[in-house]
Amino acid sequence: GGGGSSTGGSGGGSNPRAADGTVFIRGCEPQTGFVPGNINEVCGGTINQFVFDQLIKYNSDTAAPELSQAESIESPDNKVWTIKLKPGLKWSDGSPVTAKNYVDAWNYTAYSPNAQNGGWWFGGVEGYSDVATEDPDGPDGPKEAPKPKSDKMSGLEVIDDLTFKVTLTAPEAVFRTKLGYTTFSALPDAFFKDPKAFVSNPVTNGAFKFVKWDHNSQIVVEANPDYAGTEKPKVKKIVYKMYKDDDAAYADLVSNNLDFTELIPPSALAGDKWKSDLGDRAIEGQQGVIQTVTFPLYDKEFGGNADFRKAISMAIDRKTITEKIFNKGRTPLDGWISPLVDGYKTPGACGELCAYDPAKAKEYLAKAKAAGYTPPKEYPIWYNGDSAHKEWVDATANSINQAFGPDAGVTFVGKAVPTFAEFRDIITSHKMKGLFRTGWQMDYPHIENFLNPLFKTGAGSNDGLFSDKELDAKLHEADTATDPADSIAKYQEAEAMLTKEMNCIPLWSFGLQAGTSKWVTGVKVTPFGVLDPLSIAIKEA
Amino acid sequence: MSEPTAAPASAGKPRSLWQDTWDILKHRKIFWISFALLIMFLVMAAFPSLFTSKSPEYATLAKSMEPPSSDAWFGYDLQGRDVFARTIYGARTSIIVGVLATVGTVLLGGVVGVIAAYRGRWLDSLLSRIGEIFLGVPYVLGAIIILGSVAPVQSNPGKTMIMTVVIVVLAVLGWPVLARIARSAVIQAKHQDYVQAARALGAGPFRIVFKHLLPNSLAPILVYATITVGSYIGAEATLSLLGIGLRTPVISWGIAIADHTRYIRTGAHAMLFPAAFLSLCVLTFVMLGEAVRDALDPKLR
Amino acid sequence: MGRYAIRRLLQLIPVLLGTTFLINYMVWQLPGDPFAARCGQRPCPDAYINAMRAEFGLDQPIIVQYWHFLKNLLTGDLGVNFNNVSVASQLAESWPITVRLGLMAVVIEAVIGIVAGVLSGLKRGGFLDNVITISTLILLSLPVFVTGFLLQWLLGVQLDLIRPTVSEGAPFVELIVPAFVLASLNLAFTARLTRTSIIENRRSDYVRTAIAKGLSNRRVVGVHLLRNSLIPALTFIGTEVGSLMSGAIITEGIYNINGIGGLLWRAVNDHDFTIVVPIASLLVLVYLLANLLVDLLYGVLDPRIRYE
Amino acid sequence: MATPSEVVLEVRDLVKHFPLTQGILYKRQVGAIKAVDGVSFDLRRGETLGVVGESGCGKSTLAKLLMALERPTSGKVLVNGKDITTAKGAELKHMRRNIQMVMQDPYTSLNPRMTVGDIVGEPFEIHSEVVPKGDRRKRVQELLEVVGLNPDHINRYPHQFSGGQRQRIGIARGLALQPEIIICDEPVSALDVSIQAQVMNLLDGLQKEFNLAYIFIAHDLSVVRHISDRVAVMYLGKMVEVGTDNQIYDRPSHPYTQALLSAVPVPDPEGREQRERIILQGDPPSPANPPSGCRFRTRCWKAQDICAEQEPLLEIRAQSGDHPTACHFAEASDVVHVS
Amino acid sequence: MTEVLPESKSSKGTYGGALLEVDNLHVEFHTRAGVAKAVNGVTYSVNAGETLAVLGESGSGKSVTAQTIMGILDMPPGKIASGEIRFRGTDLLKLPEEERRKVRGEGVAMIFQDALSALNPVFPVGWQIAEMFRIHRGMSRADAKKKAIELMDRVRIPAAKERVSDYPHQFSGGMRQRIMIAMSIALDPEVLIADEPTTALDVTVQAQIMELLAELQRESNMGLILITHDLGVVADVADKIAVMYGGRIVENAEVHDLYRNPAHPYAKGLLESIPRVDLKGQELYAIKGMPPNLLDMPTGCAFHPRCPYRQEKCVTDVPPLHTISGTRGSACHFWREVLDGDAQ
Ligand SMILES: Nc1ncnc2c1ncn2[C@@H]1O[C@H](COP(=O)(O)OP(=O)(O)OP(=O)(O)O)[C@@H](O)[C@H]1O
Ligand SMILES: Nc1ncnc2c1ncn2[C@@H]1O[C@H](COP(=O)(O)OP(=O)(O)OP(=O)(O)O)[C@@H](O)[C@H]1O
Ligand SMILES: [Mg+2]
Ligand SMILES: [Mg+2]
Repeated sequence: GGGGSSTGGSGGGSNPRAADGTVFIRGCEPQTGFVPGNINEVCGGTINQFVFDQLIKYNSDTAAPELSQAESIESPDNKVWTIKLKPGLKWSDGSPVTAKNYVDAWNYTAYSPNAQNGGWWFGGVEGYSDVATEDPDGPDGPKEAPKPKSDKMSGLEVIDDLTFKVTLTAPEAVFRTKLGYTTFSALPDAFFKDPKAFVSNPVTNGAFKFVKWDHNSQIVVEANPDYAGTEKPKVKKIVYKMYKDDDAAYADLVSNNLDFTELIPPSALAGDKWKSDLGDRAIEGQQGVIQTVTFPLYDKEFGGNADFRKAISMAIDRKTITEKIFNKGRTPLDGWISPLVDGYKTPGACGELCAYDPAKAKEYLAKAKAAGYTPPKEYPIWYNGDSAHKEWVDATANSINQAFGPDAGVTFVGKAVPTFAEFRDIITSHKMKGLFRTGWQMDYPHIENFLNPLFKTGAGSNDGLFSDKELDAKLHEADTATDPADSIAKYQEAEAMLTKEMNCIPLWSFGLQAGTSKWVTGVKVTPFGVLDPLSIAIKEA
Repeated sequence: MSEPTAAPASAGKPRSLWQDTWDILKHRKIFWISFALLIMFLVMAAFPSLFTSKSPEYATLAKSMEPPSSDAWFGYDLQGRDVFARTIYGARTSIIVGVLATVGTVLLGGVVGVIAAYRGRWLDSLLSRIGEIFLGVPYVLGAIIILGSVAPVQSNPGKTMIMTVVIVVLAVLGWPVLARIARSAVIQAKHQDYVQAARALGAGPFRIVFKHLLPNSLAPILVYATITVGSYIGAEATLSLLGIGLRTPVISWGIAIADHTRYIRTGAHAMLFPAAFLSLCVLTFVMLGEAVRDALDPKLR
Repeated sequence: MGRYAIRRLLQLIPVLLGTTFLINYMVWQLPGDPFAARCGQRPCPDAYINAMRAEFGLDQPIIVQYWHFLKNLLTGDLGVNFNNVSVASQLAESWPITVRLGLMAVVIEAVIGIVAGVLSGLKRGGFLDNVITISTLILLSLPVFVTGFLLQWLLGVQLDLIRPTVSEGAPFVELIVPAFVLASLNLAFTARLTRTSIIENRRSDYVRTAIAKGLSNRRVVGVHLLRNSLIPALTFIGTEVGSLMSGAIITEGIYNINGIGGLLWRAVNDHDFTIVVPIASLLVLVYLLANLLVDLLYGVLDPRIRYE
Repeated sequence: MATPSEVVLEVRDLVKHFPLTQGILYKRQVGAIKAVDGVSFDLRRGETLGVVGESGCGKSTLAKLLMALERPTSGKVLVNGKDITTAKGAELKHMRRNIQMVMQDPYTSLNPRMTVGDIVGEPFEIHSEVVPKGDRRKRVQELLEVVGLNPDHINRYPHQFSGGQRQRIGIARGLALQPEIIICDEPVSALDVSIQAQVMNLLDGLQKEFNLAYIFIAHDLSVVRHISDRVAVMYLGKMVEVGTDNQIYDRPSHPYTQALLSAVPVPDPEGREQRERIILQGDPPSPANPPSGCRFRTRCWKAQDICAEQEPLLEIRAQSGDHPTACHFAEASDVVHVS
Repeated sequence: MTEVLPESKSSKGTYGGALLEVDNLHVEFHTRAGVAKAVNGVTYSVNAGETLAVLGESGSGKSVTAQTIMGILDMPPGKIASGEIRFRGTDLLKLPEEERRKVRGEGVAMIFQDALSALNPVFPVGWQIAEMFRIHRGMSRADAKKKAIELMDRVRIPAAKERVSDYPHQFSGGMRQRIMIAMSIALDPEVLIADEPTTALDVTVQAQIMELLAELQRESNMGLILITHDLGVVADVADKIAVMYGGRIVENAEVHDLYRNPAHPYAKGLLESIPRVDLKGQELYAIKGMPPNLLDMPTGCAFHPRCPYRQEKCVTDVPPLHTISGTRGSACHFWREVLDGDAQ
């Protein structure tokens, strides 16, 4: 390509990116830095995927798990897993990637005094309870958690340099699929020498290696020349440029100052403007994220009864909302599972309860009232005001109000909690008074990930305190089933059981709208909605 | 020695500053134009249903962002609600917030400014420094903190509560500027001989402040206050945008603007009409303030 | 004047202590646990929350926390934020940008506002006066995000005259449009205040003297009238400096400027008080200094105002 | 006329120093502007005391002290035997019914945003016991008539009146409470001769009618002579010469008085070339730092060493004849006849 | 000035006719209440080296006439309805603004009553004086400052060198007025208009200022228009007197003639109002009534409502300015009676 020196600007045929092989993609400031076991949010997760490889990875088209650093992952009973690494993998400091790196990393993450927020992922590994202790009266209480008995999980065992064995407390069909999640990364020996320094200057083993991090501004990574993967990076450098505002990023994308964003703002989605703005630079797809609203079952007044909850579900015109508010950027859901994952089926488990039917909705409402439930006059739908939920929440509330008609005796209103922090605080302290926005971004593409964390009694993200013994039993069956297909079938049965209480209303699954500048080509987006860093290439001028 | 020198003034009933101001205002075109507009806005705020029969809440999502038509003069907004109806109904909140917050600012700032100027010395320093504390706290931070602690969302505050808190926030964070203006105007007036003359007559502080100082320092306060009404209506929109100001179910111009700015490329009408009303309203207040200020100027009599 | 400046500087100390304590206190009153939300839809492990709380001293009473804050401040150590990034380094990065942006906004506000105010004051009631009044009022009533967004699309994307966002390091030219957006709100105030004082002073005796001296109209207005009419506008601008620095949240967002406003906004949203408090204190300090500067400037502009 | 010997106002050693302060945290006093520096005199019922002196010599400050608008540094002001400087609250308010003031500047001493009716009626509102509410308006109109203003103009604003008329409004306000003493601080210096004559006639007439005592401050000596029974000459915060009008004008004995009198232009062009005139050199010294000894010595053509060393007291001296004067070298001489 | 009046520079001070002539000037103010006729046909002139005193009641149009000469009248509301102002024979009112500007300061200069408000409070006095040289003469800052110091010396400001950088408020009233004078004589104007230069000052300072003006006039032979209502000052310095009433000149006279025997009842009344020692204890003579309302001028002679000589004719006919002798004139139908002193 020609060596144009101007960044940005749309003039000229020479490709300014060609000169130094650098591309600019939209990013945001990670909260916790680069330690994989401590990452639990998108900003850090995305960039971490560029620099760390896991045992497996997910195909960017089909989301199917494929081996990455692992040469094989085998288990006879889904309980004891033997994992073999590919030979010749290297850290960016030159040291080899070993089985010990994995075992040390997992132990470190799980050990509760290390306070890694991904520690619970190892809850199924034998000996987890020895390394992680709970605070008896919660973080607000005066008592402190006792010191764990050990700092090593008994279920992890290094066999040789490239092999280690994982023993679970119970069979887990999805264990293999989970291993692509960031928390299951290895950590180099360098990390243990100085964990603090690693946070902002990691030694990595992925396709790209870390260069620098200018806080709140950008993170720069460059292609790892020693990368052992089959597919090699096609660009020399990626600048992960942080934007505070989606519209700003989009404006930069349109004027070719930015090469990739996976967030097209509503302003551009409206009227399909983005397609005319971007032309063939627009990318559409799906991602494993669903939007739901959940009832606070712990609250008598707002929890309502099953008929009331079903009435609401049937009063939501998902189709019009996805068309008008999201410009078809979302797809109506008729189940609780993302269409992208193993175990998804059509028609969904929700069936007619997720179909818009004002007449039926009214009927159910009447039934609910007849059964003795009087909804409050004003019924809020809560969301966090610091990101773009207002539009759809308002539309949802309007839809329900109109379906129920003016004399339903209850009015639905969208209400914002200013910040996500506050929002989560109210949710986790179980003080929600009204429906609240919930959503699930899959950690790995499997039906299990949409059920266990959300609906099991006492599960971490069971925000509405939903509890159904039968469902728990069914899920347990599915978890421990050794045959993957059988397991999936059981999960599907479990999903169908959700229609009984309708504690959580599925709304829609996320489409993917991304765009590129005119300087790059070949861009693929993973099912997690982030750039596949290996796919991006600079156009020949 | 009794020939009249200027235009004859009847010696009938006693007149006051305010009556005379009114007499002058009566003859000014600009006053009547802005007054008519103000009345229109006030009627709109009080009886929105006179202007439109449509409901501002009723949403037909299918009509989302439809442009103006004979059916809906201002078109439909994102939620498929009638923009005209929402603009009309929005007047109430916007004007109440703008005006009450300004009134609060003027009262709070005026009282502090007058006291600081009148008493002077350490009290002046103290009040001025306190004002600086309030001005120094970043606006948005202050807003979040006050909104968050006075009307926490968990308490599920109602319409009136939210409005009250927004008004309080604007006034509490805005008064020091007015206090400064009032202070310097009063200090200027304070050194005039007529204040000394009143003291020589035995007038108490109350009388001096209300009869002598305030009427003579009103002009700059008025100018600032009328512009402030406008900037508060705008500020309300900004708070809404940040998610900490007014919110549904309240209907206001600010919310309408905040909600639809991003859609300006596909449906400018949803934002432009409320924005136009907002600008017109601001203009009305400023023109009115200007007219009153002119009329209060005794030299023009 | 020097003495006065010193006295005012000394007065800064209690004000600053008061403000920082107030901010400290209020910030901790905000609902929402800063660490509860750091694990997305999932609740964070208790161990994590406990460790973080202990690390940042959130388990101690406010007074103690404030004391620590002060102690660290005096030793020049601002610590790290909840993301474990040095607060000082973040401030060091954003602060110059914010100052540049804020100062440019002040300059734009002052220059355009004063010129507009002078013109409309001189042509009171005329066409130009009305045009200026109406246009500044429209700018005033349009919220910043509208102006910012419109200009970004119009100039940045549609006409391709500017970069839609400000690039790394925030060079001067790229900040012009954002600074204008930031200044646009206050233009109306500055213009109207200037207009009023121009109208007042235009009839004054010294202006007559200047004309009688045989000076050109331009010199009469530009030298003699202007300097006497600046004080009200200056006072206003002085009080607004603080809000220009911190109120840039939206403008910074729109133009993706890595400044204090955005830092503050994010910190507030994350309830990351380790950084909110120092930023707020810094802003207060700047505001107070700006005020002091304006007060001292009075003395320069108008020698009748003397501070001993 | 009542007995002329009845003293209504006694001033004793009145001193007013405006402090000059300095300091950062604690202000300490580094000096003082000696605006009034030891003034004593008596005023009898029905009498007019003229006070003359250069601009800035402390005339207005003296007036304000008498009105208790400023707190004196030391000294006493007895109004009918009671000290007004220490009076407070209701007592002060009550005392003010007996002593009133007409301000120097008719343009700034009337609130531009009050009607004449309000301005003249204000004393009645403050001292509500004087006139019942219903009669106030009538009373105000009577007052306007007394000072020669059209009572129909009660609803006008000050700026609608000429300077002379404004001054009358001020006088009407001063008269409202029927005080015994009126202090006139340069009531005519802003007016032109024809109006000045009207105002002076008015003051004269009122004095005769109500037996008022005036303190009449001015720097126009012919005006003072016309109206005063006694005249006091001030220089830099001190009285330098006191006497009846004839004593001062015909036999001035203090050099400053002589210079002042000689500077008065005579409205008669005949023989103007021959007129002898003492033109004082330089400006008056700063009251913050007055010269030692005699304060006038820096501009005095008679000054000798003793003037710098010893402060001349205000006393009757051999050469000065019949009235007190504060000059070591006092010498009566007829400088010029002020018409 | 050089373009318009090429001969003027060389012939400075030797101009034959009257240096400055105001001819039948009419000025009105358009206010909300109506049209105020502030100046109704004023005619006066001044020659080199001559002092013309303009006397008259407050509001009679003295200052407005002076402002019109200087071109500093507020327009609007002011409006020059008709008349000419000739400087060295050229009508200033017809000159383009740029030429007019050059006459200000160099040809005609002015001193205002209140020096504190007339001096710009925010610039040092030296700077304000030096500005004259910098703008009109194109001098450098340093040279102009030197000239300013010289001028301040000339008007006898003590320690001029140290005080050039002081601000107006740091000077006493008399010194300010002297600075004002220094500024106005900076370019050696041919005519100096002094609008009540000493009204705000006390007698001792007034004497100093009048002395100074007389001296300057002697040195540079300039024409002086002195506006005042201090009859003492007029008697001291004036050569000619113009008495104004209601926007008109009602009497023109040599100074001695006027004081000896005024020919207009207003001028007479004015002189009689002066307090006199021999009349102490008696009521002063005061002209009855009030100044005329400019919005609603009395018909005929403007002074008739207050005039002791009033007759029918005065109510109906405007008296012309009768020539009494030479330069003397009176705008009274009954000037003879006034001169004889018998009122009817
Ligand atoms: N509030 C004050 N603070 C400080 N100095 C003051 C104050 N008031 C008056 N002075 C000073 O006291 C001195 C006397 O002032 P005063 O007003 O009494 O003079 P005056 O004789 O009335 O002069 P004029 O004839 O100009 O009215 C002046 O030097 C003045 O500057
Ligand atoms: N801007 C104006 N608008 C309306 N009327 C004005 C204006 N300026 C002056 N006048 C009127 O013109 C008349 C003449 O005023 P002018 O100032 O010439 O009086 P003067 O003779 O100088 O009086 P003085 O002795 O008080 O200075 C006055 O009645 C005044 O009210
Ligand atoms: Mg005085
Ligand atoms: Mg005048």
